[in-house]
Amino acid sequence: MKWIATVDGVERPLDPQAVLDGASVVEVEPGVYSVLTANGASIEMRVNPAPGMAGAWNVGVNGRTHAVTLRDPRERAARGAGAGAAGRQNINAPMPGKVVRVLVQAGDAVEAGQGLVVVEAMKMQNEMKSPKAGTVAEVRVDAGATVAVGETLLIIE
Amino acid sequence: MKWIATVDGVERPLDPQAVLDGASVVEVEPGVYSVLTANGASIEMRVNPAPGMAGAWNVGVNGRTHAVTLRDPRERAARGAGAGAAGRQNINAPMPGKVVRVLVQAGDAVEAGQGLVVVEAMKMQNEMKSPKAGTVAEVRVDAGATVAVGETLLIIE
Amino acid sequence: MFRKVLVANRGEIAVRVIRALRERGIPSVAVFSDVDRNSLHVRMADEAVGIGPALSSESYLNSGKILDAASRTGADAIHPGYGFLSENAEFAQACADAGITFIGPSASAIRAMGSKTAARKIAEAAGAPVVPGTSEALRDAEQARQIAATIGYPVMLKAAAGGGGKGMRLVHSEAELAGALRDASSEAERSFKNSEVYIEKAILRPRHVEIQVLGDQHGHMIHLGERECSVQRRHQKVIEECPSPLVTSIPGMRERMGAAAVLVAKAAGYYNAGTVEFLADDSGAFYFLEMNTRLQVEHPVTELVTSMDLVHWQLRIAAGERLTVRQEDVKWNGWSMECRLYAEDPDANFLPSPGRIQQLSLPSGPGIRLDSGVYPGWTVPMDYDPLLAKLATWAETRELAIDRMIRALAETSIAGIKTNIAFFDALLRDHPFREGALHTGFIVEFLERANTPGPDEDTAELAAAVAWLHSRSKQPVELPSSTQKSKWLEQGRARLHRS
Amino acid sequence: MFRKVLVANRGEIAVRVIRALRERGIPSVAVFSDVDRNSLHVRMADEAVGIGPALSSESYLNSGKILDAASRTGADAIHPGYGFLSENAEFAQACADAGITFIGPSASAIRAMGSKTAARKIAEAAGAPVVPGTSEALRDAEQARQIAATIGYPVMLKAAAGGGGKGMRLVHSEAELAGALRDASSEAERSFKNSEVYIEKAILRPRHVEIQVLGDQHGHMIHLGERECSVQRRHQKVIEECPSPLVTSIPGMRERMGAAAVLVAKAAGYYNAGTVEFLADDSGAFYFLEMNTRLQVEHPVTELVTSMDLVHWQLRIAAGERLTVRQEDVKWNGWSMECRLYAEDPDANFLPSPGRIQQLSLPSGPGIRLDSGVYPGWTVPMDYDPLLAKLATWAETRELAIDRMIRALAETSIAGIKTNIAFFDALLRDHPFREGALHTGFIVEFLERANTPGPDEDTAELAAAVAWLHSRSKQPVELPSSTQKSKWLEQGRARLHRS
Repeated sequence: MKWIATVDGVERPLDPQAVLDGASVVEVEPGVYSVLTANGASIEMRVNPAPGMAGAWNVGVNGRTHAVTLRDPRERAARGAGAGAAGRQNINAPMPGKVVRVLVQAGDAVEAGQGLVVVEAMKMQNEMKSPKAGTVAEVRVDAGATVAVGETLLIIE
Repeated sequence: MKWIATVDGVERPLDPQAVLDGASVVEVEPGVYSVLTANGASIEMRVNPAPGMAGAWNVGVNGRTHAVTLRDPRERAARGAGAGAAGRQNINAPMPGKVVRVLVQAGDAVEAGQGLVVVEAMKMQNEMKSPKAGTVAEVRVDAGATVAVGETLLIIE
Repeated sequence: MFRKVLVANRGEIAVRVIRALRERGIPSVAVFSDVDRNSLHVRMADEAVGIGPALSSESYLNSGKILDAASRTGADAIHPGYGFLSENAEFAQACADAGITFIGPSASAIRAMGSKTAARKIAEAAGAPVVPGTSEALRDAEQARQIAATIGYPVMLKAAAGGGGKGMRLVHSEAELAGALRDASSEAERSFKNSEVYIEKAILRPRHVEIQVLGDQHGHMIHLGERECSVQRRHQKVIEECPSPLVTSIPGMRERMGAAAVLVAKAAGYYNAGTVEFLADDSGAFYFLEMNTRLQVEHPVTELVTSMDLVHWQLRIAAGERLTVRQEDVKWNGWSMECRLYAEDPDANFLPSPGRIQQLSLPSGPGIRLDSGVYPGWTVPMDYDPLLAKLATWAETRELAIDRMIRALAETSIAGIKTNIAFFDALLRDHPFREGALHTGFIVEFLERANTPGPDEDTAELAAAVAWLHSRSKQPVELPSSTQKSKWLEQGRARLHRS
Repeated sequence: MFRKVLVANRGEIAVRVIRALRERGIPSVAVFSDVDRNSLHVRMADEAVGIGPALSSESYLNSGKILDAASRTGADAIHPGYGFLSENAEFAQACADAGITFIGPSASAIRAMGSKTAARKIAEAAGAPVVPGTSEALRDAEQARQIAATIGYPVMLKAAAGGGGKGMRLVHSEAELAGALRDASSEAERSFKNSEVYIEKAILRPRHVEIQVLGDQHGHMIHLGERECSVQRRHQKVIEECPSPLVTSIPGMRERMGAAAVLVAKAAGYYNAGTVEFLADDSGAFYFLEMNTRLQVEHPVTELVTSMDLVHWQLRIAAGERLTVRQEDVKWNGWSMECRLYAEDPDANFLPSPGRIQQLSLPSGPGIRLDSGVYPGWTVPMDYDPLLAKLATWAETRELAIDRMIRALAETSIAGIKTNIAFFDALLRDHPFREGALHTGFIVEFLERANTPGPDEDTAELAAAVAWLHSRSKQPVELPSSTQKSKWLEQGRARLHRS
């Protein structure tokens, strides 16, 4: 069967069975695959689910990690880039951490580049800035909250 | 509840909940327990099932391994030391390996200490000797067979 | 020697100290915050005491709780590791008052070197070269402007109580000065509860070279040569090496720097292990920067090259033993390099990446030293710094130490969180790095010139196919529609059934 | 240097060589038998070629298949490791004939040293001391009786083609002689397809001390000092160290042994790495035993003390480079000790224990070198020797190297199979061992005096309770009848739910 694979952002059609034909693939440790290709190369691949994304995998090869997504071409092609409503933009946590300061309130007008919220993890503070001028539509977190990576902190419109 | 525990051959009554009371026990890796005892000692215990024996565990502590069995005292106490029929004695494989030579046939008379069968693993041959004078009642393996640890090779009576 | 030693730290350095204690037959006591119950240092210690919430100020930085844990467990000495209470003079004094040996320098030596401005005065008085600038905290922006005009731009603003790059600002022109001073000062206040900032001439493209010193309580002090730690990101060291490519290229430089470092440390009445940091330029000129009055994160590279064990010596010196090594006995053999493996995402501006380690493979073999604080299945907490492990290599030459590191990194895999392993792999292959053309802005320039190409066609295809196979195997078995039975599928499936 | 190197071995030594190749940027080719598809050396190599069934004679010992794999993959050199084809002169010659570099000595040097009797003659001619006895294979029991009467009992019978203790018998009196000769001869025939046996005076309580030599193809040869390998079981080394406690206690002994070893090796036209084995007694007298014409299992202890990488040198020498190290450049620094971790059961007469490794924890930190061929989840096959990994420590002194080893062993856990880890722990605490009072019968005597006490009350009780907890957690949850909720149970269960 054909799939659409994206590897480090580059999309390609993929017939995994054809690619693996003639190869020997063994899961030697959980998620760790020893691959002997048809031409004799020994390659170790470490597959882990990408946090919080179904159908997305991080594949480690020779010390480097490649982001892989797999999509059945029969599925609807586009999943919608934003949250639907044009102009609304989610500000998501770039890392797991704790919200140390919320710098704006719902209804505030903000400029592009203005600080919105500060998230801290591992002694490092990261100030989320507004990607555009607009209005704060919604603030979803309070100072002191613990957030997961990708969690929406607030919405600008 | 009370149990009967055997540790390295020494039997003792055991109330595991009483022993663990006040301690903190966390399975930090599969089968690996970090124990903080009530008096503050940090002890790591590695529990693995003893191959081929239900209710028997190997527990590694500080680089040493202790053989532990647990028995509910309400169970029948003795499991019978032999295979039932008095005088019959099973000769079991002491290690996993391959049978390289069978030195006797069913019906042969054997002396105590006489070689019966040679098992090889890891380039080491181990000759199983008869524990007593008697007759070979049964030979269960042929040369070339692969045997598991504890598997009965032949029976002397 | 000691009856029992409490290790007032966590992570890899706590593990490092516990190992040394075990090797000397001394029982160890770990302390842990609520989120560290399952940490490796707790597993490895002989005893462990919970000391409260994740927040450092209520646990690892709380000297009362630490001292209480020591007295409850009967520990007669405390090793502070680095960070946390290691450079806290009050804590060292409180230990002394409680009759507990602080494994480090005296409280007065920590105090003398604790303020960068005071340390600068001591260094100047001892005759060590210092960067032109103030030894005193700046009163205000006007004073800063006057001094900057005298020493000339660019200038560097630095927190007097600082460390780790917090409260530092590089200022290129007068226009930026007032704002930078305000930022540095408030960052210093937040980080160190001390807003004092001083000013120095900025050395452009400086190299960070530091001297390890070691002295006993009987007045004998030696240096163990230099480490070069120029490869930094946001003023945090990332790669360290011993010896320094710069110092080895300039005759006599090690001896001059070593002598200066010993002078400064002696002037402060220092004993135990310490590090005197210098800025250096490519001509071999060097300037006293500050002294770290504790064991350094990067001490392994010095240990590998000098064959001396600094933590063992810390224990012996703290117990009052004489340092039996003379300066002329110290030999530097080969080359060592250390990479700090961090839980961070190099592809997203090095943001922290705490979380559960799903799979872990660690390197070994010849010339490898690993100081790790993690294990498979452990959840790296978000509450502390992102250092997971230090990977050091030793080899006869710098080139081989680098190639050995590349080999070791390829054996290393930490899945479930992001790490900087691939970043190191790229950096170690960088031509200027291999040439030893280092400076503290190295990484910024490297990131500009580095272009990590995507995977080649075959690798990309194979990675996707294996990800597909993996996704199949983790679901209720769903056979591919192909009627052909290929070898890989059988083997893969056989294996999965077995495990 | 080479285009590509095939490693004709498996297990930890194949991994060791692959690592060195990677460090030098040379692609590696692994070979594997059917039961080794999942082995670590296959995972780590750049390419891998299947060479047939588990039986060594049809795979790792089959020179035709190995050479075929080399030519198919375009390898221009073969590293044989130790064991298997490493001391097979015909294989070395076949490599040469095929235009492939054999990374080791010449076929003629292997041949010269391959027969113990021939080697003995070379050693005698070169002026090295040899044990009184024959250099020729014994014709019959009558000849053996005559010679034994001349040199005096006890005598040792040895297979001419032997190694690893196979075909050896110690004979205390004439009455035992004929039977022992028959046994030794048939064992030699089985093991080496050569029944020849010779006779020597037995040195009582001898120490096994060997000299590492290294020579290039241009006539330059040096020695890297000694290793003491007296701690043996069934003539297999178990613990090795560098330097030797004996040799360090006798002035000039290293120099005398080293000179003798170089003489012998040169007389055989030797180059590359090799080891000249001696028996020694406590007076410092030593006798040539045999030469191993390959890399030795225990080479890491020499590497750790001399800072030289023997495998890198093997590659460079095989490629025709000059050995640039002079004898006077060789320095011995500190002390190193190695434990061979075997899959065997010390509590059941050291029977082999192949099987699946269910859980694996390996040691790291300062002064630790681990050369391992295993990983968690791997099934150790029953077909090859039981060596899992070599654990070496380095420290400034022998005492600290031992204590560090004890520390490292405590960090090591290999679950699912039996290993000799606990045996080492007990041996390293043995007083005569710590005194360095070693001889080749050391382990037999140690096992007689060793009494490993059972666990103390508290440990036994706790171990049983934790086993109980584990047994509960692995079954469909079955709550204990107690109404009391204790802390450990909650935590244990919480953890189990999470993972």
